[in-house]
Amino acid sequence: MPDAPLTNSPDSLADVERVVPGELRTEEMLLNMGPQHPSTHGVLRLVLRTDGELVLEAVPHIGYLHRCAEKIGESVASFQFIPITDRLDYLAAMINNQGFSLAVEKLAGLEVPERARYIRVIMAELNRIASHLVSFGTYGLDMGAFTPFLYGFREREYILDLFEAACGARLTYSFITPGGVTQDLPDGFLDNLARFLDYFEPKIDEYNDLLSFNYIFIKRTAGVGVISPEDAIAYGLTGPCLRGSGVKWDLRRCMPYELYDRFDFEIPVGVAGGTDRIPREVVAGDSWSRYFVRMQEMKQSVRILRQCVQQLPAGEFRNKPKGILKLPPKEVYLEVEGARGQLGFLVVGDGKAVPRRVKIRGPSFCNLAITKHVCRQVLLADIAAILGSIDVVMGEVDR
Amino acid sequence: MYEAIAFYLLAAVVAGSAFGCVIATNIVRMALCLLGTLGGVALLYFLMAANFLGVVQLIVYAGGTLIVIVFGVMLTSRAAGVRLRPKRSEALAGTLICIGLLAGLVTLLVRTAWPAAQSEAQAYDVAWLGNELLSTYLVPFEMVSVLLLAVMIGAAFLAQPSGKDKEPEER
Amino acid sequence: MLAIGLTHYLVLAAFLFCCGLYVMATKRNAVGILIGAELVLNAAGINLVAFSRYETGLADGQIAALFIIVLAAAEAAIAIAIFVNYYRLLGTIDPDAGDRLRG
Amino acid sequence: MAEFTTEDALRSRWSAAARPRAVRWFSGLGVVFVLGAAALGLLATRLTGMSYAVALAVAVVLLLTGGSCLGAAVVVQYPRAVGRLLQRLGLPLFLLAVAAIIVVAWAPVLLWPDKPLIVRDVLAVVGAVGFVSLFASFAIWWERKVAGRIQSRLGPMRVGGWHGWAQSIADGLKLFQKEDILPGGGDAVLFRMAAYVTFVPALSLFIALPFSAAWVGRDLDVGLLLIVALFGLGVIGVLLGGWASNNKWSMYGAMREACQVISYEIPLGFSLLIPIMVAGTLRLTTIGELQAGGFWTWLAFRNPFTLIAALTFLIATLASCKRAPFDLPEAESELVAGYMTEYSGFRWALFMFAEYAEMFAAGALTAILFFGAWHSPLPAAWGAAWATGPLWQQALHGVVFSGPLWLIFKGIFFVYVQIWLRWTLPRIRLDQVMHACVQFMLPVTMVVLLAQTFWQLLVPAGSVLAVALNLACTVLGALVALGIASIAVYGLRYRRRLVGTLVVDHLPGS
Amino acid sequence: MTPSEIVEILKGAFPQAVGEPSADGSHPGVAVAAEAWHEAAVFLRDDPRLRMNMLRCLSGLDLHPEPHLELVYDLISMRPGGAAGLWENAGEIAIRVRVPRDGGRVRSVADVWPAAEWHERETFDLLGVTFDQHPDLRRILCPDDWVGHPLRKDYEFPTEYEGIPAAAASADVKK
Repeated sequence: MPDAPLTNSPDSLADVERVVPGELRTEEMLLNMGPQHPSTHGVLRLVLRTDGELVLEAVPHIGYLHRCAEKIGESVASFQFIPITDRLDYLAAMINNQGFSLAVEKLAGLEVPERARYIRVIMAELNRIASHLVSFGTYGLDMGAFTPFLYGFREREYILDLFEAACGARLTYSFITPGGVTQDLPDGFLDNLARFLDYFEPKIDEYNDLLSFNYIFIKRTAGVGVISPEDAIAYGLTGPCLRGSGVKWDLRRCMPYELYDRFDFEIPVGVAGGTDRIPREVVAGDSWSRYFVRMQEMKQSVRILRQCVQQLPAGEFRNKPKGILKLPPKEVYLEVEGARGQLGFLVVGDGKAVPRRVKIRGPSFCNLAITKHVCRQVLLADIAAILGSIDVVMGEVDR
Repeated sequence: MYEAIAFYLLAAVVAGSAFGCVIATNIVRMALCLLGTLGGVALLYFLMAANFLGVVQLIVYAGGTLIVIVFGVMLTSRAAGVRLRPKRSEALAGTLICIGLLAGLVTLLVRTAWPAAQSEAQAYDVAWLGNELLSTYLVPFEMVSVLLLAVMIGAAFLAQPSGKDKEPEER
Repeated sequence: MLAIGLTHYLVLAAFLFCCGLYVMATKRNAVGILIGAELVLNAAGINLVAFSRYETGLADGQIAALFIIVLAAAEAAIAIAIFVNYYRLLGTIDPDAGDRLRG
Repeated sequence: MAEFTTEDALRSRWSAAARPRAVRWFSGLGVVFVLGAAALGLLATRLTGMSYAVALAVAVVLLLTGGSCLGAAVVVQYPRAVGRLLQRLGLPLFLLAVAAIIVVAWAPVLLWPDKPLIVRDVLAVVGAVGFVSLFASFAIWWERKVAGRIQSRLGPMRVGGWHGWAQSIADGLKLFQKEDILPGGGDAVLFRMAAYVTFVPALSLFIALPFSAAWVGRDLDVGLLLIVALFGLGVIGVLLGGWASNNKWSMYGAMREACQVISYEIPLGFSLLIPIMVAGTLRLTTIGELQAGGFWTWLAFRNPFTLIAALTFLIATLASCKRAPFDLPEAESELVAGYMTEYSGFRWALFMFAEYAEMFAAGALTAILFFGAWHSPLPAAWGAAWATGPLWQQALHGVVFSGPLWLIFKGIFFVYVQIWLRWTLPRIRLDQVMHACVQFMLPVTMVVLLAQTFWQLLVPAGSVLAVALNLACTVLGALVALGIASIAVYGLRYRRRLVGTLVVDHLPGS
Repeated sequence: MTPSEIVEILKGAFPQAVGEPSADGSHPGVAVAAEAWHEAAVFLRDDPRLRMNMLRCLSGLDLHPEPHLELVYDLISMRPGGAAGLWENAGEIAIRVRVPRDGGRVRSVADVWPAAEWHERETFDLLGVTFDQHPDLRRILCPDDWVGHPLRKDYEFPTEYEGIPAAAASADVKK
């Protein structure tokens, strides 16, 4: 470049240049990826130290979307905090609502009618599918395949239609509240849901054929960004990222909450390639495994939803607390299995309606922390592959 | 008439960009000027009915050599921003010598009465050129190919990273 | 003036040659010197083709020019490889900097 | 500064008093210009040489100016009617204009083949510019439509009425008005030049690209090499642009482009050698005429090696045109927009135009070298009588047997293949691109070259082996063509069903 | 393994540093002295009976009228061996570490659980606890030049940041 040298400043030259006697002197370059970059999925900034196309190190910088959710949680009543939870992982707002409601219910000892619990499971699983569809689409986009993105959004649109029918909102629902849900399912919802499931289930196989088993796609993602199970646990990875490493751990099974012990479903995990349609390039814990776990999870969610449709009992849809819901001076920590991992809420009450402290454990926050560890000595194009497979939502990282 | 117009246009382009090379202080701009010269010379070859040569000039020179040069500029990128202004004394001496040389050459060229043997351009055919290349000029042709092989090996040897470096090789 | 003949091309080539010579002599960048060499080679090419066009009418001039182009490409490849090594070694491509015998 | 309101915009149109005056002036000037053009044209038929060229050029300019004046008069007088008419007839008019420009540009080449070369060249340049700009606007719109179909959406639908046909014209107008941003700290001169350095070679290769044996700007004996040379020249512009942008992402894009295009020029060249060997010439028209005898004589179907060469050529052109899956230089998910990151407005449009021009040139070259050039699948000999008959028979011959329409059709088909691949495939990584070139493309093309050499030496033209393999390749090609055609027919027939079929009646009353 | 069993084992190893299990049944945990925390963390992770391999969450609480901040480390032990290859929960516990509000310091456990790195940065950023021997202790959510620790109960809202006025907002909050 004409005036500016390629490194950030002349002073930094000494730091980034390795002068090893007898070895080649390679020039390193600091590269800002984000906060406005197509494949950082929001306002994430990565500072890349590169040597040509090779990325030596990637340091994530976050906080661009910090909206003080926890501080707000200390200032408003628990019911008023529900809309704030919508905005954490905005692609799976139902599960956020559910997690916070469960925490408050546990704290306040609020009972929830069975029908409401079923409705919650329906919404959570639908939202999980919607979120994984976005993940599938944007991952295709990261790999340069534009078309899956629109297919993913097309299917998601139907789910959003269902949500709109149920609660009137398409993104920030505030539907699940402590004690139940805000309103009963509308007429015909279950029929529409069943139709959607019949339509959607074969589509997953279609998308696997289109993208998952595409030769180029496999070449791009298999064996890239491998995370060992030990690393995954040590870094606190949860959700599809953890399962992609081969750890069969899912809160819905391992520490069941809500009604998940009633349903029959599998926990897909990443396995080494070569068996049963899994391409032989695949290593457990690589980007492809993480991606494919999501594809398989959508099938399991469909399975759970079918069971919900069959079992849904009649009855009340909420147990409305009398007057203002006061939180006893106790402390509760509760995690639910969100679309991206375990979403935890630590709620401390002190006898008032306003909690004393709300701490949110965003799964994306923990998952993102591993990028520094994984994005070492990879190619520039692999950064997009790894980041996309970890699938972060910055709303949840920055809170 | 057309030939004259075309010649003067092209000569202006060639001479202008060659002069641009002389006065440019930025190495990338020099490369751009070289592109002008190379393209102009290729078109001059066309004008002299040496079509094949013109095309080879475009492919090998403009499309290959020049890109290698620009590549070299960028690989030595930190030096690219450095000003290339020559030392004053050097520049003065160079200018004087070059102007003197040019004046001498031009005088000589203009004064010499070249025997005008060919007024009309021969219709050079590619096939004819190929036949010549593989019959009359076979030995130089083969020597050039051996040279190219040597260059290929030599350049690969020079450019390869030293043995200890395990990083994937980059072009 | 309007009838283009051999002299026109030769004068142009002479100009090109002098420009190349100047660039080779004064630029403080090895790549710049390479560019100067390319100018000189081009001048030679014009001369050869012009003589073959206006004087001999044979293929010799064109073939020689062809060889010049090929040689220039080879030269550039080797030169750039050398420059890259030079730069890695010395951190500059100023030709005056390379005054040590053992790198 | 006062705010610019909608009312100001309305007032700035022709007021009631100004309108008749404007109409008078425009129509008067238009008539004068057109009459002048006619007079000059008549005069030109008696002239020869340079004066003929000048007279013709002035006449054309006068005609265009006069026509525009008359058009302006009509628009000022009847703006609403013209608007409504454009909405309805816009597309046919546009297509007619396309045809007219091409014919106007090329007709003299056909009608007066003996006129000075410079006239022919000027007209060829005009024709090339017209064709490239029209094709680029059409192709961008078409790519968006195809992408829309592939992605189960509609693509542009608004501008111009019928399926948003005028979308890229509108986009072009918008781009021309956009601010021309020069990156701070960049090399402004190089930054500006780079767009032209890319655009000019892409444009000028059309001068040597034959649309048929007669419709060619300059039928050079080295035409094929010239086109390949100009193909490779655009890289320099990209390199300079990336460097001058003072942006690391641009720089990455430029370096990637240089790596990729230079590497793929080698397999490209090797693939080119096959048709050159078969035809024994670099002259594109000769190569084209070689394939006049029906689709079984097309070069791709001559023997298995030419078929493989055709495929490697297609892949290599894909990489040269930096189309997916080789679109690394502008990979938006990695490099933002690669070397085009800092470009905006007109210069960006130039890069786009160059890209689409190269796409068409690549497609047309594929067609000329391997797939029958400007000939229909029928043997040209069947229509020999029509070729020399009256004008209507000649026109029919051009449509049914051979003519520029066929080449344009085939070129567009191969552009379609590129678009199709782009919206279907993910992107390859840089090291994989290089591996694919060095470890797959290069050996394959070399082996094919060797095999073709032995084939030509050892297998005589009419032998059983040659005929059998020719037949086999032809059948294979025909099957592939039939497959594509049946997919197209299926898609057309069920085009409504292909879009999402689930209807969720989600709101009361809907 | 129940929380009380875990507390027993921990108490056996660190009789001085480990306090009584909390009476509150909704979030079973035990207090550990700040000085002994790093050792206890290594023990919790490595002891074959416990193997608390995942740090799920680190929450900082401001016990405002009291001069303490409390750090709650939620640990879980995940082990393979359940039905159908499922991993199972082999015990979970919350460790509570108290540090003084002013100048509170505690040894970082980022070397024990790498997950702690960002959690500790967040706690440093929002509550102002300093973690010794942390690899990269910088603010993480707030800008680097932010003043104060927003999640403290006595946090004063700034009236402006980098010339952007926030006075109206802070006035509202004070009410």
